[in-house]
Amino acid sequence: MVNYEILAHEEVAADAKYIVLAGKIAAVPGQFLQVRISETNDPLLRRPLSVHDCHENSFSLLYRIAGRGTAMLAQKKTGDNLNILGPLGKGFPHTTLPTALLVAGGIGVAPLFYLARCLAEKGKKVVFLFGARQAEALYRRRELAEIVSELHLATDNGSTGLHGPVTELLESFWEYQVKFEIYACGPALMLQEISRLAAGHDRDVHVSLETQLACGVGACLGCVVADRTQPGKYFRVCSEGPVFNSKVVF
Amino acid sequence: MVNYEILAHEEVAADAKYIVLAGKIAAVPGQFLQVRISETNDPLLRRPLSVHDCHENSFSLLYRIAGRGTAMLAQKKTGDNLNILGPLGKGFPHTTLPTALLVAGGIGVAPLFYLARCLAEKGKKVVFLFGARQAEALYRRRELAEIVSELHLATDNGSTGLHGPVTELLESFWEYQVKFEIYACGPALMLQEISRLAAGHDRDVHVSLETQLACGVGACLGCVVADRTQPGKYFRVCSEGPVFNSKVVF
Amino acid sequence: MSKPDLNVNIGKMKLKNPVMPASGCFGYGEEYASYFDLSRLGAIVVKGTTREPWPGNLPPRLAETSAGLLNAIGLQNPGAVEALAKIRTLAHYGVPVILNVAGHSADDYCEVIKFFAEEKAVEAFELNVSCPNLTAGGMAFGTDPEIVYRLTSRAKQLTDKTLIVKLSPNVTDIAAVALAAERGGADAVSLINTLLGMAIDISKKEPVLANVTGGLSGPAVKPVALRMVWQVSAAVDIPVIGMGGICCAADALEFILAGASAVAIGTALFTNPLTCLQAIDGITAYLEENVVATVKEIVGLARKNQAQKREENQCGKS
Amino acid sequence: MSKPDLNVNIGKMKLKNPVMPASGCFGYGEEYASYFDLSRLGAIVVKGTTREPWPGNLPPRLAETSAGLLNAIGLQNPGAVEALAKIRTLAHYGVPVILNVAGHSADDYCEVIKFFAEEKAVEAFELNVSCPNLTAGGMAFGTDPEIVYRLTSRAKQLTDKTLIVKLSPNVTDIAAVALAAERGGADAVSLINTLLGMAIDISKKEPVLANVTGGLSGPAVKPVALRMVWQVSAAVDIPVIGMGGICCAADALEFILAGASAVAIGTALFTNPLTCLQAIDGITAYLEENVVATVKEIVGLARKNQAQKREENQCGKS
Ligand SMILES: Cc1cc2nc3c(=O)[nH]c(=O)nc-3n(C[C@H](O)[C@H](O)[C@H](O)COP(=O)(O)OP(=O)(O)OC[C@H]3O[C@@H](n4cnc5c(N)ncnc54)[C@H](O)[C@@H]3O)c2cc1C
Ligand SMILES: Cc1cc2nc3c(=O)[nH]c(=O)nc-3n(C[C@H](O)[C@H](O)[C@H](O)COP(=O)(O)OP(=O)(O)OC[C@H]3O[C@@H](n4cnc5c(N)ncnc54)[C@H](O)[C@@H]3O)c2cc1C
Ligand SMILES: Cc1cc2nc3c(=O)[nH]c(=O)nc-3n(C[C@H](O)[C@H](O)[C@H](O)COP(=O)(O)O)c2cc1C
Ligand SMILES: Cc1cc2nc3c(=O)[nH]c(=O)nc-3n(C[C@H](O)[C@H](O)[C@H](O)COP(=O)(O)O)c2cc1C
Ligand code: FES
Ligand code: FES
Repeated sequence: MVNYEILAHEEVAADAKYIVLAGKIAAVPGQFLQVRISETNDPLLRRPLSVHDCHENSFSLLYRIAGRGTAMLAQKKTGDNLNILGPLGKGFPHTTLPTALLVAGGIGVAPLFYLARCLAEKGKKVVFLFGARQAEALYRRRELAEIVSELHLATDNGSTGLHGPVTELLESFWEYQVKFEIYACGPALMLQEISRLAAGHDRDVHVSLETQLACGVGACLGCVVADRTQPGKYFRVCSEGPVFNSKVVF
Repeated sequence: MVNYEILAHEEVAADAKYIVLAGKIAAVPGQFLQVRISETNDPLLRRPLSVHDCHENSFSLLYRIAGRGTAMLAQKKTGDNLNILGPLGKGFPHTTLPTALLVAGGIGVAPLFYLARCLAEKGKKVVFLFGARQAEALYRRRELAEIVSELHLATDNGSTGLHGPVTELLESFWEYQVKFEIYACGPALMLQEISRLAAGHDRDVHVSLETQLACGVGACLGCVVADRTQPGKYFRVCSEGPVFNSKVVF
Repeated sequence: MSKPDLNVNIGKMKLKNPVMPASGCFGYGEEYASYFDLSRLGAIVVKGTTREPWPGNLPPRLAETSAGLLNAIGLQNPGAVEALAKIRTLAHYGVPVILNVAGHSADDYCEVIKFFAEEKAVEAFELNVSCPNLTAGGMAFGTDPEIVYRLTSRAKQLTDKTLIVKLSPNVTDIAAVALAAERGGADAVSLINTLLGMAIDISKKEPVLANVTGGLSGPAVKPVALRMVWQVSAAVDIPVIGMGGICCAADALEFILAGASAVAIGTALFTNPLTCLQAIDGITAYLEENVVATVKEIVGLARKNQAQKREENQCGKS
Repeated sequence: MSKPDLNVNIGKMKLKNPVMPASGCFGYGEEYASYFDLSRLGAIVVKGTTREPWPGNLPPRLAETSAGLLNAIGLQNPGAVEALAKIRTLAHYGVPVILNVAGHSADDYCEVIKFFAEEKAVEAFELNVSCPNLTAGGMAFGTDPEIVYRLTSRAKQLTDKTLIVKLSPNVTDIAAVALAAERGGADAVSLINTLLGMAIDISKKEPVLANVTGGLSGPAVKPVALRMVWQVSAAVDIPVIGMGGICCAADALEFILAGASAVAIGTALFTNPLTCLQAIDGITAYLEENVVATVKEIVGLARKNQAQKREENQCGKS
């Protein structure tokens, strides 16, 4: 639980903001932070936000204004402090393969951005498939383009890139000659579809899930998803995830 | 229920702030405003603050940071809006006498400041007795000095003015030759003492009371004080007050 | 598409929309009349009224809590005669007036009903058998189904007007009390009244309220109120008026989807006197967005959806 | 002046201070061990534990409400064998461990107690007869004083360890249930467990929780919890462990002044894992400011002050 000063807080779209905080955190890609929104009891719970990027003396978050809590967060100003618990959870697993395919849907880009940077810095080839409803929701795609090897875009309304779901972009890659690791984050339905497609090609995907959290540290058992391999067993998204192998959760 | 923009928001002491709002309100001295502190449900209730002063296109509040709500209010910045219900309540009654004695204890100066200005503008002689724990809590006494005919100070620690309670300042005035009206606002014990002293000289005092409010408009019956003249009867501080004749409430 | 139909019926009352202020939070209407047009309300519920004037409890009567309010007003009211005068001035709004009836004993309640029985200005009685700031033999009146049954039957014999019984949430089994009211002849039940609570002043080292305990209302209690509306509307066949912590249209819709035919708004008025109007407008907008013609269609819809889902799951399992 | 004495006794347990985490909000301690030094706690209360592993309810299990949290975990736990292994790792903190015991039937509870009866790592049992997310014959276990009495007596015969009964707030008369527990041989009662509540998703038009209803906790429930601690501590002679919405030292002190000998903190940990420590420090500071030597002296002080005030008023009147 540490207070971090807000160095910058910018709109990246009408419904999303990017926030830079002063300080060092030891986070691996895929981990998240529990952000306190208010010092009062309403909203009561912290809000989980992924580590979006990390630098020497600062780190950043990217969030969509989804409801009351994030709307209140959007009001915070440069110089204000943000009380944060974390980094929490298990991040994306390492890969020994030279190529990684990252698939983001909308705000799902949040944790994948940091993953992309880390993989690129390790010399991996990063192919990034990024889909959203419309061009505006392809958050921070310009900054992303500078990091990744390939960036393929798709929008539901065709305003940018492929006119269709991001999963269509995937198709050509199944025939790819080289082996590659797949990481995905986005709406539950998108993750489910990717997992289904991947399973068809006997591949698994590292998916980052979102559920309602309370404690964020594994103590309350509130955030669970079913373990598909063991009936009656559950995983805690906050502490055993938020990243899971698609085969065990879908 | 109107939003007013904050034009200025200044510290007047370590524990008190002065806030100027843009807009016109039709308030008489002694009336108060129900100020919304938060858009969330915590704190739930509005906070009552007296009209401290009124100008052509602005008005002001003076408040002590007494707890959580006022502490949150103190965080608001110039340019922010304040949602306000009011003016509410009955103000100080008019006087036909040429002289008025105003007695304030600490933050009790809040409504009396505006009363002093209005009485002075009507050509009345305004004698102001102002007491507090220490000099710092004689809030806005310099601005007050410019309005009133006489300003007498008292502090519990002797740091300014008389070393003693403000009620001691009163003593010399009972022998005063001219008739005068008495208005008072401050801690309950101070008001009680003034009322007792005044009653001893067969005088009454217009006292402004504070109780915990909810609705602020007379609907909930939560804010009552006992009517000393009729057992089992109560006055609503918010709508039948906050100003009462000392004889009926003490 | 034409405007959605917000009409609901509660007993013999026809309300043009399902939103009303909650008793005790709206006096006899006069205080809020300058804030908005009362004729837009579905109904007006006035303060708990007794035959003779009641002084109420000693102050302090209020304490703010996290997202809640404790009150121990103790049913201060001017008595039936003065209440009637005030209620008559509401007639020109053309909105049904519901009289919240209070007393110490069954006889007390009956006296009030007799007094207003022939009075056109009052369309319905709401028997407040649940005020936590009063006790009858140690335990609040409305916690015993048998007593509620008997009081309701007696009241029913005294009047043809719509009879509503307001239930206490301070019970193990609220559905049992609701069923007792229904059996006694109630045309509707309303719930919840306040939850019994308290606060302590740690610097004075004594209870904040002179009455020691008070009734908790406001958003803090909404989850409990909603659960009780869900349970009661499953148990009874008469309409349910839901309340407890409603602050906006979304809250009101939760109650309606849970099974309430109408809703009442109390504590939220203190923060925002326009809450009732905003709830009416918000319900209208919701029906339009969801292409639903009448509010009646969504009463209890969450229960129906839930039952369907459960059935599907059961099928899947077997 | 020397440091105030924060010791309290609960049954055979000697706690060095009256603050502990609440069951189900602290797992088996392991998750919070990296956030603060667990040895500073008065006691550690672990998750509700059954003889065999329990899967718990389907998700979604959580819903946030105004100043509150709804949960329907459904007592997911790894069963007695794995729980024991986890509890043994807590031994080096030197803090008494209280095992929260759960089950579907009286036999279930007894199985758990037998399993741990000779186990040094556990100093006390807390019978959770009040989980709102489980039902026994339609109504939760802990709502019937007679059942609570019988279960407590049976448990008492199986163990010499301190026996605490955790009470449900979803009852008309919590003091009656507390008295039944006392009569059955409980060394202490703890309260409150969660209030039964629910939330509805108005866009999906169905309950938010898969279990439909859930237990409400957090600051929203504090006034109700405090009132119940007040009522129960007046009724029983055994110590009361108070909980429900405690977020800071001031909240904890309200419970102690109301009559709680110790307090537990649950939901607040999710926002601030250091709440227990801050409460301990704040209680110490309060005792110093008020020049009170031991925390025991202020247990129930608000009641004593209130009784005295009432007496004075009575004298004044007569
Ligand atoms: C591990 C993790 C990492 C996350 N990382 C990010 C991120 O980097 N950027 C980002 O924009 N969002 C992220 N989210 C989602 C984010 O936490 C929610 O959008 C946020 O909590 C909503 O809060 P609110 O008060 O604004 O909305 P609320 O008013 O609480 O809810 C608005 C809507 O969002 C839903 N919701 C609430 N909480 C969650 C949740 N935890 N997960 C999913 N839906 C929720 C509600 O059911 C409701 O439909 C992450 C979630 C998790 C679990
Ligand atoms: C008609 C009226 C006019 C007022 N005018 C002013 C003013 O001009 N300037 C000013 O500084 N204050 C004024 N007050 C008092 C002010 O409303 C309270 O100080 C404020 O509501 C405290 O809110 P809080 O959240 O900061 O404190 P809380 O945390 O709510 O409480 C802090 C302390 O103040 C007490 N308190 C809470 N509400 C009230 C209340 N309504 N009256 C008295 N004590 C209370 C609490 O019991 C507690 O001891 C006025 C009160 C009334 C009723
Ligand atoms: C100040 C106050 C006074 C109340 N007086 C009454 C009353 O006279 N009769 C009654 O039946 N309910 C009374 N209630 C209960 C409300 O009508 C309502 O049932 C309860 O407050 C829950 O709704 P809310 O959370 O919207 O306020 C009162 C509530 C408050 C806050
Ligand atoms: C997520 C969660 C899980 C809980 N699990 C248990 C449990 O296993 N056994 C139990 O007796 N109480 C359980 N409780 C109830 C708490 O121990 C406590 O009684 C209640 O939450 C009120 O305290 P609080 O407001 O401080 O959280 C649980 C509460 C929460 C929020
Ligand atoms: S949020 Fe508490 S266990 Fe995951
Ligand atoms: S605050 Fe409601 S009547 Fe005065």
